[in-house]
Amino acid sequence: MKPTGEETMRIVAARALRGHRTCFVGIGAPSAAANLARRIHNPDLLLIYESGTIGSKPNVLPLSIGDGELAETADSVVSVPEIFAYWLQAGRIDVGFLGAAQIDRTGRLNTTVIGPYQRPRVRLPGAGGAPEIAAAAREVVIMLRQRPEAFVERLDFVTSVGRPARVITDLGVLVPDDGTGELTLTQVHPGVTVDQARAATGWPLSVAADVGETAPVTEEELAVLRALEQ
Amino acid sequence: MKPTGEETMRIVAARALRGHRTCFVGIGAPSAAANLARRIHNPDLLLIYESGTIGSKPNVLPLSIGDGELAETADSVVSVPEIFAYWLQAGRIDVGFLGAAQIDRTGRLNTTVIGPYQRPRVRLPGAGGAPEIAAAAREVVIMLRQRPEAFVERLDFVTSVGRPARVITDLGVLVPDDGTGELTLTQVHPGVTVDQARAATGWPLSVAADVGETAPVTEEELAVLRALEQ
Amino acid sequence: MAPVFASLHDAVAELIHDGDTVAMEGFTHLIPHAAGHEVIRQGRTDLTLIRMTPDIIYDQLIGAGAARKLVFSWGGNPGVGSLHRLRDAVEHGWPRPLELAEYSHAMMASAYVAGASALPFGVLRAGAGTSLPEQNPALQSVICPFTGESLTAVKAHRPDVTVIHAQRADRTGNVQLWGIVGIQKEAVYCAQRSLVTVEEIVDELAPMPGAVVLPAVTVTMIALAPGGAHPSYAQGYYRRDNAFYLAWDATSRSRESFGAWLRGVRAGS
Amino acid sequence: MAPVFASLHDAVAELIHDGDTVAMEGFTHLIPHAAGHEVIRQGRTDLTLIRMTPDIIYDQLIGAGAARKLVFSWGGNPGVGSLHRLRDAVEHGWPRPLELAEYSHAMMASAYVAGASALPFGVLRAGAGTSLPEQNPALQSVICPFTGESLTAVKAHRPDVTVIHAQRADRTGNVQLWGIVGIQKEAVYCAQRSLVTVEEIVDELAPMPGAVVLPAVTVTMIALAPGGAHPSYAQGYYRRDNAFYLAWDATSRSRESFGAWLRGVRAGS
Repeated sequence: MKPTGEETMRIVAARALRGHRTCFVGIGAPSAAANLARRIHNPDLLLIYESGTIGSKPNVLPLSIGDGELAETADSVVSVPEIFAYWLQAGRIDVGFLGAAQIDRTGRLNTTVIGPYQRPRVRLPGAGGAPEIAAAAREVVIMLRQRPEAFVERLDFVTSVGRPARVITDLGVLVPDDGTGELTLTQVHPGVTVDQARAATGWPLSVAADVGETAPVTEEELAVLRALEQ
Repeated sequence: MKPTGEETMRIVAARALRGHRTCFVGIGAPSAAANLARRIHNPDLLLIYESGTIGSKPNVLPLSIGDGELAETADSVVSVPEIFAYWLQAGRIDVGFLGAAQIDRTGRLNTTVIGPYQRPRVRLPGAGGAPEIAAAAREVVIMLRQRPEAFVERLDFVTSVGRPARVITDLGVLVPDDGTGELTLTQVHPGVTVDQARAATGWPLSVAADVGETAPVTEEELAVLRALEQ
Repeated sequence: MAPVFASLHDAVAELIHDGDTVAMEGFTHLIPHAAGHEVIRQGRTDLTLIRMTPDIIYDQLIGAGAARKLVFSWGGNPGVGSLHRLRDAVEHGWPRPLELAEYSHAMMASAYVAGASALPFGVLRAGAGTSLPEQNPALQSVICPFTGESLTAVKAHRPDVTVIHAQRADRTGNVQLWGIVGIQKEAVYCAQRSLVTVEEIVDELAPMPGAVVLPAVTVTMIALAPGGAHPSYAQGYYRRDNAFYLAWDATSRSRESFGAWLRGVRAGS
Repeated sequence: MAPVFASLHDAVAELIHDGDTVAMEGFTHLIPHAAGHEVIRQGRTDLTLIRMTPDIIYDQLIGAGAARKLVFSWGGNPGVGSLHRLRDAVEHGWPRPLELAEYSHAMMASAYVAGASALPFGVLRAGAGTSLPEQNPALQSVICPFTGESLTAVKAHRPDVTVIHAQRADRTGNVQLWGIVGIQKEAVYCAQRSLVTVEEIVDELAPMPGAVVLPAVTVTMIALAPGGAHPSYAQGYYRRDNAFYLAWDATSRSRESFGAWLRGVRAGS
């Protein structure tokens, strides 16, 4: 079995949950990564969904963040105001995942529109919980496929702002520079070259002096991820 | 059976709950009046206690506003923040009762101190929910015994502010004047004279042109009240 | 007083008028789809629709031309992709232009809480530095009088009507819902009027763990609508129809296939 | 991480230090009396005590000289009368002067909610025109940026420690309480550290109607203290000891009779 770039992205994101207590989970890639982490790296990880379920233990990945199984397997189910005020804003979230249509070199994200706001070429879903996750999670981990149309010089709309801990793509990992805060390639996945990452970035990509290579995806990681995502 | 002045006060307060849906209940005289009203005048009256119980139906008067029977007989029990924000402040309370150690001629109340705040002669319990009841209940009904030391020219501390619907005492009923807002004696209880009410008031009491007499306390009212208060 | 029990038809006719601001809430769970269909059938128009996650329910109303404005925080088909009718309205003005008032989830929650508390605004710490306040005048800033910190102030939601779906009501009009309870309580409490559709009406509400009870005095009308949350779910009654959500992607993608769906709903009883 | 289970003695020794700001909550129900007694026994002093209704629990701590300051909204013996030790401290400075920070109930609730939300202040519509803001600098005003209305801003509570009593905890540290749940959740969530005393520790928390669950990550320490709410009550375990409240009036009325009570507590284990 060989992982796709997107599978590697989720698996690397799951590894980033080692040693953390709480994770704020959105649907899609974040949910896959968080549930993978709970199965392999961090069985005590508390999954908190924005629908208000705390400590959900789903057996398969839910299609939506409000599926019945999330409530039925939770330690506690609270209202939406409570999850945002007493959990996210209160700083109880160790790791929050975000995805986006566009990212800029400081890690700001756009999930709102492509094109001008009043007359967009593509109307995207919008903010959801991203602004508050970006503002309040202790670590923000961004997952998105690395393409020049996504890694852009200038966002069409700033949906969320906040220094991410890391950006995990299908090609590698970017981390903000300690000084400038600019996203810097520090790691590539097995078989990926730095030049590929440069070519997939819409700005002149900053690259660390010593770019590491992602530890290979294990058989177990891939098998568990695929079982979750069936 | 002949009612005491204080019993008449509670019974007249209970009558004031006719036709209302919701009553915010504190302990003591208000609780007696509200539960009396629910038994005789208004069986559908929804009693809301500041401890968070909505629709409590106690069989005997609780000693405190948080007794177990209030929760066990309630339609719903909510948190303290919810009862104050979503019920009281939201304007869902038709009638709120207040008592006090001192009242002035505009209906402002003092339940905080007698004497200077920093060096009080008597330290009273303080505000409780009075400021928000006075501000947010659609009708505020004040109950207190009429004495010159209680009906004062000048409060030692302004604990709550708000135009009451009426002030019910052991001697009669005072209502704010439509124009000036000054509390005006409009009604005396059977056997009480206007002069008695004047003598029990620490300011020159304004008296309505036609002072009515309270309808006599019925046997049923008195029997039910005494049964509640044993 | 106590809520009025009525048919779904009569309740919608009574409570929802052209031009009203209407919130239909339910966070994935208990989405009041039957009520949404009834609004379409009765041809309501010029509505301002409030909802955190517009979801299929508003995609349908928007495609039917019922909405003038959308107030929301995340407009996708959860786990599937775009809301094509929403996109068509925003990108191409079809069937009519759609004004947007756009928030984050926490901002929407705060606006509902403020409305339910009869406060003119809510306060939260998110949104600074984003483009959201530039596009939405309901987002301002407020300075903490103690720390000097600047926070986001969000204007309270006060819809004319809120519609929710709940598991059940008793005959005096107390409403009970459980499972993921989302923002429904606040949505009902902040509204001038409310309509609750329910799976069943029972003599007595047996207490349920995790249940929220909306006391009768907080509800304006109740309509029996078994299955009324479909294709979303009602915990304890039926599961989410994930196939419908997946199929909606194709149904809603073209104006033609959506039109066929719409004719079916309009023909329905 | 997960809460630490310890004896009440060890938990109080670990979490509550001289000079701390401590909230002990429980609105009539589930008042953490055993923990209060343990604080007296360990001789803590210079505490700032926060509590909506100081009640007998703080009358005891104040009479014992543990408190430097009281933050509260209603200081009586519910249904009985005065808190004599509180009055003696305020009126005569015995056994030491007591600074007061005085709120209304809604202001206290708002301050706890703001703290639990990590906001610097809460907003409410009460208190204008009263003498409260003159005496309490934690009450300021804030202007609504939408309507221009002036509202009361109350500074958030952020105690060093909150102590509550709950019916039970499971072995991983999730805490469950039901009945009148008051302000306990917010009091725990706004604190830097928390101690929960419980009637029992169980393998699994059976879901209960109306129950609030505090997930393990929100709690610092848990101590088993059966009967720990007496003379208040623990729904499902024991009833309120109204006779004790009535008798406290006499016990607390004189310094001498209170002193005898205090010697008994200090001698207790």
